[in-house]
Amino acid sequence: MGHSAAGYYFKEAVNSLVRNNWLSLASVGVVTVSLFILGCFLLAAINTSAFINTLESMLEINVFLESNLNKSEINHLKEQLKFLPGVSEVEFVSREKALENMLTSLGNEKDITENLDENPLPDSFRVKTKSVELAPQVAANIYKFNGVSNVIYGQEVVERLLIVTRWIRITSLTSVVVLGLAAVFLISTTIRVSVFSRRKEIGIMKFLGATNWFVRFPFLLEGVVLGFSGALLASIIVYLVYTIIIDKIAVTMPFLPIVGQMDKLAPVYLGLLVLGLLIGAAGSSISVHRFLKV
Amino acid sequence: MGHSAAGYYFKEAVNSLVRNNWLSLASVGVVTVSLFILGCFLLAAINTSAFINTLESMLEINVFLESNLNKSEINHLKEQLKFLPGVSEVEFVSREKALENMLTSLGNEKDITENLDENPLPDSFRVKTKSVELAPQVAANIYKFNGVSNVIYGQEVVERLLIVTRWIRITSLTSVVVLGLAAVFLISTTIRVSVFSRRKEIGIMKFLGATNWFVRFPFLLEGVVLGFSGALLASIIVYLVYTIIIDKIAVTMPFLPIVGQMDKLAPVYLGLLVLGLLIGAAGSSISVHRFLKV
Amino acid sequence: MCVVVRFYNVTKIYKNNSVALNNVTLHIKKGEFIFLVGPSGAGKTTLTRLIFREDLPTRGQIVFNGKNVVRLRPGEIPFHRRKIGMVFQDFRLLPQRTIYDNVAFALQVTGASNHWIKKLAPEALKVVGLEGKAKMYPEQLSGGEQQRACIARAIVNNPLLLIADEPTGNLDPGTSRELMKLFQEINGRGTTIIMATHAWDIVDSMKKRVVALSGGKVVRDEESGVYGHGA
Amino acid sequence: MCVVVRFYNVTKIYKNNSVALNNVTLHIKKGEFIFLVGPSGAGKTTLTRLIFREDLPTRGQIVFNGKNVVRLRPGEIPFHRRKIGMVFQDFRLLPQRTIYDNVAFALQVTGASNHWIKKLAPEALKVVGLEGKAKMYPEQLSGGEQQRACIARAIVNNPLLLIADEPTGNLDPGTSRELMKLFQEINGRGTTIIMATHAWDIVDSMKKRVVALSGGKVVRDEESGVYGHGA
Ligand SMILES: Nc1ncnc2c1ncn2[C@@H]1O[C@H](COP(=O)(O)OP(=O)(O)OP(=O)(O)O)[C@@H](O)[C@H]1O
Ligand SMILES: Nc1ncnc2c1ncn2[C@@H]1O[C@H](COP(=O)(O)OP(=O)(O)OP(=O)(O)O)[C@@H](O)[C@H]1O
Ligand SMILES: [Mg+2]
Ligand SMILES: [Mg+2]
Repeated sequence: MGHSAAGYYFKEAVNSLVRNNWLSLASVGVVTVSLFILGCFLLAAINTSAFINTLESMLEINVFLESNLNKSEINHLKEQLKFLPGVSEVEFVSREKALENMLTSLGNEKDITENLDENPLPDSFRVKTKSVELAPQVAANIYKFNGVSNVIYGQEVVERLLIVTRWIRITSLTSVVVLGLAAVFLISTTIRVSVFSRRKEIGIMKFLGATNWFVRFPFLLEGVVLGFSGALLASIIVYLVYTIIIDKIAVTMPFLPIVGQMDKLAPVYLGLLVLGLLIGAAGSSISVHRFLKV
Repeated sequence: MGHSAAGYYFKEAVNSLVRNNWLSLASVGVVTVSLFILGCFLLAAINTSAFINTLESMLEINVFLESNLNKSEINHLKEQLKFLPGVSEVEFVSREKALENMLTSLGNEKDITENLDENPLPDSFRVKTKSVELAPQVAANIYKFNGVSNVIYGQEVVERLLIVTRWIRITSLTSVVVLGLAAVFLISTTIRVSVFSRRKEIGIMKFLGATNWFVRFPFLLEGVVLGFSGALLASIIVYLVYTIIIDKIAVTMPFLPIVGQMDKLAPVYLGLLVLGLLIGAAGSSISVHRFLKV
Repeated sequence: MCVVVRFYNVTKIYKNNSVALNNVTLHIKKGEFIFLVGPSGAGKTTLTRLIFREDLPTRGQIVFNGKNVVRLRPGEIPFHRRKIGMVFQDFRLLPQRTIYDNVAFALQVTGASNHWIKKLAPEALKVVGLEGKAKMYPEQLSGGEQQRACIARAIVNNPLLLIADEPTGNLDPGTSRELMKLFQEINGRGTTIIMATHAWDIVDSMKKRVVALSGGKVVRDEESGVYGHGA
Repeated sequence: MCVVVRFYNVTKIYKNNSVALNNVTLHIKKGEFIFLVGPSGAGKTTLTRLIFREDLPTRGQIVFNGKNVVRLRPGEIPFHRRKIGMVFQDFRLLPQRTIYDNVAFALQVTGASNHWIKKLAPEALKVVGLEGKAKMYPEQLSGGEQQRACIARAIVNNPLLLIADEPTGNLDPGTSRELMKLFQEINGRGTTIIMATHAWDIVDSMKKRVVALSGGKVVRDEESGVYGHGA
């Protein structure tokens, strides 16, 4: 395409945006709204995933030891546990410490130890696994070790947690996909309707001897501009809303794990921009296609 | 309006839907997609709310008693607790039962009682409050009673839970409102663009001496039909998806509280239908308005 | 009441400052048949648009059938227009309706009964010779056929005033002659007719009142006049 | 190559079974000036639409400038159309562009340079007397002015064949006469011209080849013919 043609395409696209300002605004609005919702959902999904990871990482296996072990036997056991596949962390909890913890949890203001002649609790290890799915297998392996009297890992809780988190993951992934498709549908429909309302114009161009590409290109550019503007707006709004929310959460719920690093969020914003641009381009050039056959 | 006019309006609306089948389909599609997302979100919000209620109802205050109380003193205390404002449930847990529970939680396969000469645990009450917000006040009140050695209600957990649930409620309400507005915007934009593409037709009608109402009414009916069809489709899809999901959840996660009663869900479906109908009617008749001034 | 249309010092200046009508004063009596002639861009269509209240004059007053057109309230405009049958230069047929429906629609908007519509619409189509094309859509008609459909629509509800803008522009001489016979017949029944035209042969042969516009001014107004070839 | 357009037994039947052209065979030589006459609905516009490849014939072959129009690949159609200047009966101006842009657009699609466009477009507008209205939009023009804009667009890129469908339908006799002078001039420079018209006075005075259609058939084809009032 020559210099004059490139200039023509660009001028056409801009003129058309200005001429059809109402339609253009409507299209940009639809892109913005659709991608804003999609963006919010993506961020929610990312944070849910992070939250689930934290939840899962908090899960631990309690390994109670027989009462007749000596220090070196205990240390040996600790080494064994550490090298067990799937284990990420091993912490020793002495029976004294265990009693202290229990008393704390019962309220340490009055001294229950008064009634206590002897510490009834055993020594134990707290073992964390690399992922929550590994807990049952790891627990079973640990149970076979000598010196281990009992292994508790809240089987029921883990199972429930596994099911719930899998559901949450599936649901949020499905939602993102459904919302993504909805955004594509909404945006391309608006652009198609807007092209539809200019079908006569396209016909006249063809009668003047314009090639399909000559007709299509300004529409394509226009779609790109519309899609990109909408996506940019959506990204900015999502960014602002998210910043406000994580600031608030950091104050009121410091215990929640919020994804704030830009390297994890950049793909979201980039994705929105690329999606808007692609749908805009594809939506308009495909729509034009219908009316080119004259 | 006479018989002939009513017939005309209806025939016009139907004819126009058929004539502009592509636009009609697009509009119905947009209504369906928008309201489907809104519907899913409403149901999610309702279930989240139910889940939070369940979570909160699980929270209890542990009231530990001094070891020197006799039966009648304990019963008296129980009565006192029951009549305390905000308390919904009081359960007595004897020290023997408490020990049993503890041993169970430590794993009852090996007998720790072997090492245990005396039960170190006190008698206690488990108190539930009518709402989680009342827990701190109730706990403080109980602490003043005679015979109470300690009161524990997981202050930190309650506070966090309160903050988190308030956030979840705010977020889901905001989301529903934002999605509702987005649906209104998307639907009315599509209908406006579709009316826009028929602005010439409206002009010609006015030139033939049609009153504004005569022009507007078929468009209004058309909008109602479009909005209602889309909303109906959305409701049906939401209903089917929801039924499938709660069936699955009932199997895999029977512990989750799922809202399945029709009396709580009917307002959602009804709301979607009314919303679709209203936006359709308003969207099209407002859009027509712009082009009536000829 | 003898005068149907009065123009008092009417001036129309469009937004871009082009003066389409310049201080036009004109009286049209009931039952008259008037040819509006003048070169392209003289203001003929503008004059008809002002009577029809498609647009408002920049200055001056227009009275139609005893009512001031300039001061019509929005709600009165439709009823004003129903008294005028209009043949538009650019036809303005509804593209998504058949020819029959286009003609019937002009009756529907007035609230005519279905019975009445089923009687009058086919009659009007027959008068312009389109009875065979009733079920076709405007884009399926030739230029002349569209023009005739537009004429059928304008006469179907027996208007007080018939305004025809270039009604023979797409018609062959034979059809034109028949159309003029039809117009004379309608005129004979008391309908006032204003016809903007470039067909000098028709104007010359009919010997009716001729109002000649040029540059937005009335330059000639004669009873049984001629087109005037110099113009 | 002497013949620009050939029709071999061309029949066009529209979807609703109306026969617009019935077994038409016709040869048009380079440099000819042909009047296409016949009553409304005779098939004149249809014939031009087939040459322009706006539609395909139901049967028969059409050859333009040595190429079979019926067998053009989709990609060849634009280049075919660029060789033909078309004055449409319904104008088909782009409503959202000024008159100047409408004319310039016909050059832009051919990839003409800006320099060339700035030279040719104003010239074409001047030829039809619209230099003063270049910046106006189609809806701001009178019917005759729109028609002239359409003519300017058709002649601006100096086509091999100029097809004008009813080009004087909205023009006053004076402007018509000037337009015909212009057409003769263009014809004199070697451009073949096909003009569908109802203007019997023009046809009769020009003494060019006349092809008369009726009911889709060629009923008369004479060198220096007349309109033929009986038709
Ligand atoms: N909407 C408009 N905006 C601006 N100028 C206009 C508009 N409509 C008409 N004009 C201008 O007003 C003048 C008169 O136009 P009008 O259509 O009344 O002419 P006319 O006598 O009907 O001509 P024709 O015989 O060509 O139809 C013309 O110069 C035209 O360019
Ligand atoms: N798209 C179409 N679909 C169906 N029928 C059509 C279509 N276009 C034209 N016709 C019919 O074909 C016949 C010829 O039409 P055409 O437009 O060629 O006539 P014409 O000679 O140009 O008439 P005019 O002088 O009125 O413009 C007419 O009877 C018309 O109704
Ligand atoms: Mg005019
Ligand atoms: Mg024709």
